Amino acid sequence: MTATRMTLVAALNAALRTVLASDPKTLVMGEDVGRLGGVFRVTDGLQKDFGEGRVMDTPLAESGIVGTAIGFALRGYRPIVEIQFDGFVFPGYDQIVTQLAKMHARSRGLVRLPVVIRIPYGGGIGAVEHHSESPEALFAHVAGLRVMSPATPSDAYWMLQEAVRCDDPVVFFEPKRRYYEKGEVDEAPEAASGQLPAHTARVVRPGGDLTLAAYGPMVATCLEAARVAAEEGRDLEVVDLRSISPIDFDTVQHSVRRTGRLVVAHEAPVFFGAGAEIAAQVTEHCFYHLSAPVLRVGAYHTPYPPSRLEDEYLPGIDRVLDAVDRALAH
Amino acid sequence: MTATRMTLVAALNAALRTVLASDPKTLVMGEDVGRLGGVFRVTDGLQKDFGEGRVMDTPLAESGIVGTAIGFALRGYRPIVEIQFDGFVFPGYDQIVTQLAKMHARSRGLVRLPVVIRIPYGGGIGAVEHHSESPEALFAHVAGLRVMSPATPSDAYWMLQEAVRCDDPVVFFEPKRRYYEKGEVDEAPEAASGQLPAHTARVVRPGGDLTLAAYGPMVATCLEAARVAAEEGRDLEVVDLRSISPIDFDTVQHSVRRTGRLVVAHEAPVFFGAGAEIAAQVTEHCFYHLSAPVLRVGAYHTPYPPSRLEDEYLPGIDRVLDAVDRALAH
Amino acid sequence: MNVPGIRRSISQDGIRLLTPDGERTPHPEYACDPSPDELRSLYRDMALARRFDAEGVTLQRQGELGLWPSLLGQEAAQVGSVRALRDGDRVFPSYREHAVALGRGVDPLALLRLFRGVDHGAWDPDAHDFHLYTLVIGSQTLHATGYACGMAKDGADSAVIVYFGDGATSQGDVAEAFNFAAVWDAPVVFFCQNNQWAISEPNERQTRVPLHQRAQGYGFPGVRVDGNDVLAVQAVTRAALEHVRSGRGPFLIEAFTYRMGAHTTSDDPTRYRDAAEVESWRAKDPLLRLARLLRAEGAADDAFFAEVEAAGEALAARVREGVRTMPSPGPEELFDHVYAQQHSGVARERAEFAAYQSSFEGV
Amino acid sequence: MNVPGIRRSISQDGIRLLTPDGERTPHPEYACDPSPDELRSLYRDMALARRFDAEGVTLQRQGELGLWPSLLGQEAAQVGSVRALRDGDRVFPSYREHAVALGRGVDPLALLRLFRGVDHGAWDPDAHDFHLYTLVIGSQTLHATGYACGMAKDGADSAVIVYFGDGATSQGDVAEAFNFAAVWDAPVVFFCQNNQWAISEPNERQTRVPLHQRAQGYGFPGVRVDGNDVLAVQAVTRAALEHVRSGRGPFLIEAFTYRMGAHTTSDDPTRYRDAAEVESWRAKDPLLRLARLLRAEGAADDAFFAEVEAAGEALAARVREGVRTMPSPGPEELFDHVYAQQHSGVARERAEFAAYQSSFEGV
Ligand SMILES: Cc1ncc(C[n+]2csc(CCOP(=O)(O)OP(=O)(O)O)c2C)c(N)n1
Ligand SMILES: Cc1ncc(C[n+]2csc(CCOP(=O)(O)OP(=O)(O)O)c2C)c(N)n1
Ligand SMILES: [Mg+2]
Ligand SMILES: [Mg+2]
Repeated sequence: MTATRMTLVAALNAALRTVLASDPKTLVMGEDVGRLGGVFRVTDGLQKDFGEGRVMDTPLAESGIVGTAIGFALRGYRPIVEIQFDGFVFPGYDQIVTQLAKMHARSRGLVRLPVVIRIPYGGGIGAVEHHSESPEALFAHVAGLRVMSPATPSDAYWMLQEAVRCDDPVVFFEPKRRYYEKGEVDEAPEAASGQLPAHTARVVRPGGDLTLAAYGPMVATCLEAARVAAEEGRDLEVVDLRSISPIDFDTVQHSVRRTGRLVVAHEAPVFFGAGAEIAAQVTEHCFYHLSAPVLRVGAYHTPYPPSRLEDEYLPGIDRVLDAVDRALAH
Repeated sequence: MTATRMTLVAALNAALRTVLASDPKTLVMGEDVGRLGGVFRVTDGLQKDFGEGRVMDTPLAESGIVGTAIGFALRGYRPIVEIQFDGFVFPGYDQIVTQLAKMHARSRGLVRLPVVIRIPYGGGIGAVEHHSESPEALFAHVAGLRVMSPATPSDAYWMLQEAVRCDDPVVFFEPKRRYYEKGEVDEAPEAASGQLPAHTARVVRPGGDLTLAAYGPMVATCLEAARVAAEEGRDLEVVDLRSISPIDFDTVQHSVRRTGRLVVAHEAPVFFGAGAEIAAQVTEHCFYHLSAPVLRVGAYHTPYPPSRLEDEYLPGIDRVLDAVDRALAH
Repeated sequence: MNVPGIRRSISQDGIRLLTPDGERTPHPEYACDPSPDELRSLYRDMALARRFDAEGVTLQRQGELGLWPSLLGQEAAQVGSVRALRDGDRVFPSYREHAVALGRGVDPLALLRLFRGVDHGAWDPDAHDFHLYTLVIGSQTLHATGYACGMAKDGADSAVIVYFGDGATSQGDVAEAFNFAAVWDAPVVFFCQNNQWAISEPNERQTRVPLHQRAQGYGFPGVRVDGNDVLAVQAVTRAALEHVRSGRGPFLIEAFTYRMGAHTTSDDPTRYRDAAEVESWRAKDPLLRLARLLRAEGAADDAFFAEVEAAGEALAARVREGVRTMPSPGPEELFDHVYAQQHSGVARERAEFAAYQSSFEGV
Repeated sequence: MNVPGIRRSISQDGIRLLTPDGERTPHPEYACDPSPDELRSLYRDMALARRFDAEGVTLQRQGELGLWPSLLGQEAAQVGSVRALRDGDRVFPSYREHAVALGRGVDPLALLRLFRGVDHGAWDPDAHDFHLYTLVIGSQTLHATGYACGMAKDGADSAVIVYFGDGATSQGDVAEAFNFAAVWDAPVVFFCQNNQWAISEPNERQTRVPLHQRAQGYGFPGVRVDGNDVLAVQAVTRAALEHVRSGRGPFLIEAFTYRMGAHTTSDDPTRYRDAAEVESWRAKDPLLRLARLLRAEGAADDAFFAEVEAAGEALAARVREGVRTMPSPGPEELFDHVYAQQHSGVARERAEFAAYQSSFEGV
């Protein structure tokens, strides 16, 4: 164990460095990913070390970025695309939904498109419009895409590498308000075998009274909520889903069968969000184990508000605990 | 009552004719909507009667169509946009999601964008790729949009007019495999007051044993399933949701509190589909009334298949009845 | 504003090596002097493509296919361009490039599988250097651009050609492809088959100027060629491919041609265009033109034309038979290729589906 | 391929009426001969905009704003163009057009509300004929085009001007706007402020050719103007507006200028560009240039400049004060304007939110 403490951004950077060094077919593409190193510095120094042929600043056009990445992938490359902010993925949405997601099925498996689309997502950083959104449900509903989101530097490091090696297109949501939080990362190649596959959920805090499921930026919030609840004598289990398509229902249902209660939390709006899918599926399969309905905590059915209102808009510890209280009151 | 029997296409055409005649600010825009009258003839004859200034063939570019429609709306027009097929809305998705949906909130109510986006959707017509999809969940998740879908010629006639008069943007999903099915439409202006508002669900078949909720093309399927079930002595209530954003939960929950069981059916894939939202919300609010989990019937998490497989892919009467059986077995 | 005002100011013709009467007309910049053998072979390819295409229409009318987009009238644009390619060059088609497909050795039945609804057109792109048909207008132009950049990165001395229609030029994706290709000097030839109609919309609804002019705004050359002149198309495409191969960036060809048939078998063009217009283009028929040359130069005789016709009939019989005996996919195939690696959601639904299917067994 | 190869071949300058030294230089096509009063007023607008902009940067540094995109260096491009407009002409800005906003009478505090996070920039577009700022690059060009077509449909003798950056020209939306506007003869002036950088990407990453050339491919005129020459910008914009008003379709202006500051206050340009480049542009400062002319022609004296400076300080003080006392929105406003008409989902969540909020009362 040779773990070092690093930020989530540094972990992503290290992961990109590792794949660029080990696989000459990998490419990093996007707006400002070169000299600037990306607006969040995730690609910092990569162009300097791997050259302009591997780390490419693109014209300002998301459809063009995704579309040419598909072309590179058809030629045998493994492009890792950066979308600058969540709200700017939509000009590229058509290429993602109608081409990237479908080419493998369309060709009956003859064509593989190992493209990773990295998207810094979520709010809480005081940004202007379009810079704080959580659109993951809009990708999870689309067959052919994998959707994942790490919650910690260690998962960021390992899951990004797994995404790059995956033969399917992966939309990789990065919790931008956790970018500069630190955690232990064991970068030793031998550590790879000890990692949980990206599609597997992880029980990050065991507990018996209620299951809290979350992913990305909300995992830390839920852990904090569980800590507070523990002071009040409530023993919450926290599950980090890690993958949003597929969802590891086995792990969630295993937990819910023990606790009898589930609260799902995400930053995205509740209406048609991931919580709905989880509630529906878990209720179907754990109907007789549930002492309370599955409750959902998330944003409202409104556009992401101006930053002075984001504290009210984003689900924080209090709103998570409020749902926990309501579930336990049943 | 001066009802005439007409197809759903004819009803839509009549509705457009009515709004074009009564409001000089309405415009019809899209690919091939002029001389051709649209590939499904929904706009048949409108350019001839209202002129090329009111019924406009656009260049082949969905983002351009939606984006210029927004511009027309800013100038006080009420554009009614036709997207040729469900699978071709995605190049326009960015303008819909980041501009059309958000402008009212962005301007704190100063700017209204009464734009209707008509989309023929759904499968069952033996078409090639991209021509049979049901992407409504990708719009319902987006705050600022209204999403609706009529199931009958009469609703097509009245709901489209309501959509055009609505001051919010409306994504209007037309069940293309029901286009040529006929129903009674009372076009008399006096009949307007007797119509249910578009955002209200309608109980189209009362029953006591289980609630079947659907919208658009699946309403007829559910009615047929209910008829078959009745022969077996099962009394199903069928609710036509009509609106997918908002969803009229009051009507659904009122029904479920009586029947204790709910099956939701749609053509769209189940994963992250409307059924998830309905199951989650209804379970939360009717937890103690439910004798069985809410079950969902829909398409699989796969791209829409080649047409030779669509009978297996689309949820038909048998799959609806299978879910009904499973719900009643609880 | 002039929203609907039709403006027929767009100039016609383009580079030409063969008049509609089948007479050679030299061009200062472009030359193409195939041997009689090659000329016959060009004719043969066009004639077979036309016969195959006609069979597609017939099979649709007979209910064997769900849809067929006819290439009638565009044989020279397609055969001339595909014959300009070298081995290792890569083709990105739209959905009407049946003659290009045949030229790349794609099994005609593979095309029919798509339009019968058996699959989505799942031939092996690598086996033929011929990508899948793309139905979302214009999106393949970006794939072609990325692929071409990848080729250049690999140091390959190859090029890409991407086909799209006049209507497609209005899509943002095509503009982005032009720009990416220009900025990145991608070895890609943009081949626009301007058949003058996008379903019911004539060119004037799509553009204010001739389409080849679009390239200027992005800083690369664009030319118009007579798309019904197979020799001119071949010559211009060959030159364009050389241009892009040399590292000088992309090239746009506008092949000025005409869609003689309906948009697809679902379409009824009598609703929106005059018979006279269609008639005037019949005189410019690409096959007739080459046939005249072949006869005039004594390169082909009745026996040749009879042989080609017989080959066409044989091809038609083969595909007819092939379509009628084409197996339908099994329902479990729904789940087979959604992902390359296991996806638990698909696995669960596959199992549920199997259980549901088996519930009918013995019923 | 030449993916990363920087090519500095793009020609400079553009139409100019005033040299960097502040000397008049006549142009055969474009003239602008403002009275001394008008000249002073142009200077004043530029100076006030610059002072206001500097205050934006300061307020951000002090934590009063979340972000500020500085217009430093682009004052002439903005003031020259907005002053060419007539009443009833409509402006569609991007997000850096603070001088244009001031020129249209938008309350400077309205701009600060956006960057403070109080709202999303919710001034009344109709009151100022100045649309909302648009942050999704390029998307406003389509709104402008549709609006312009609507204007023409109404028979209005007005025009639209839409602002966007050099980076924006790569977006498909901008290409689609060019094309729709051309095909529909929309009375819209496309005003590209080419400040040579899109965050860290120089022009060479976005385009192979000077941006004004883009218009040719769509069939309408495009010119480059020296964007730091307020007289030239005004003259060219005025001519362009006349052109589009006359029904001849759109016009593209590329105002060649320079982003003197960071992209926004979040950006650190030392990571990607040379100080020497910035320095070389300091010599072309748009204010300095006009000040030299004013002095040389005796149109302004020290007192004038002192008065302008004082007005700038007063403006800065006013906005400083205004920002510090700016009320924050109440949380219930979250739900206020999602829809124009009642939406039961929002109504339910509003009620749940209210109940939740009230659960803290008395705690
Ligand atoms: C993005 C998108 N929008 C709309 C369509 C529907 N559609 C299919 S073909 C077509 C016209 C295409 O015209 P053109 O590009 O000229 O090609 P042609 O059919 O003439 O070969 C349209 C509008 C589509 N396939 N994709
Ligand atoms: C669709 C979209 N993609 C990415 C961004 C992020 N972004 C904001 S400004 C900018 C650069 C814009 O450059 P340019 O158009 O030259 O305008 P300038 O900032 O120089 O005024 C980028 C990439 C965005 N706002 N919208
Ligand atoms: Mg065409
Ligand atoms: Mg710029």
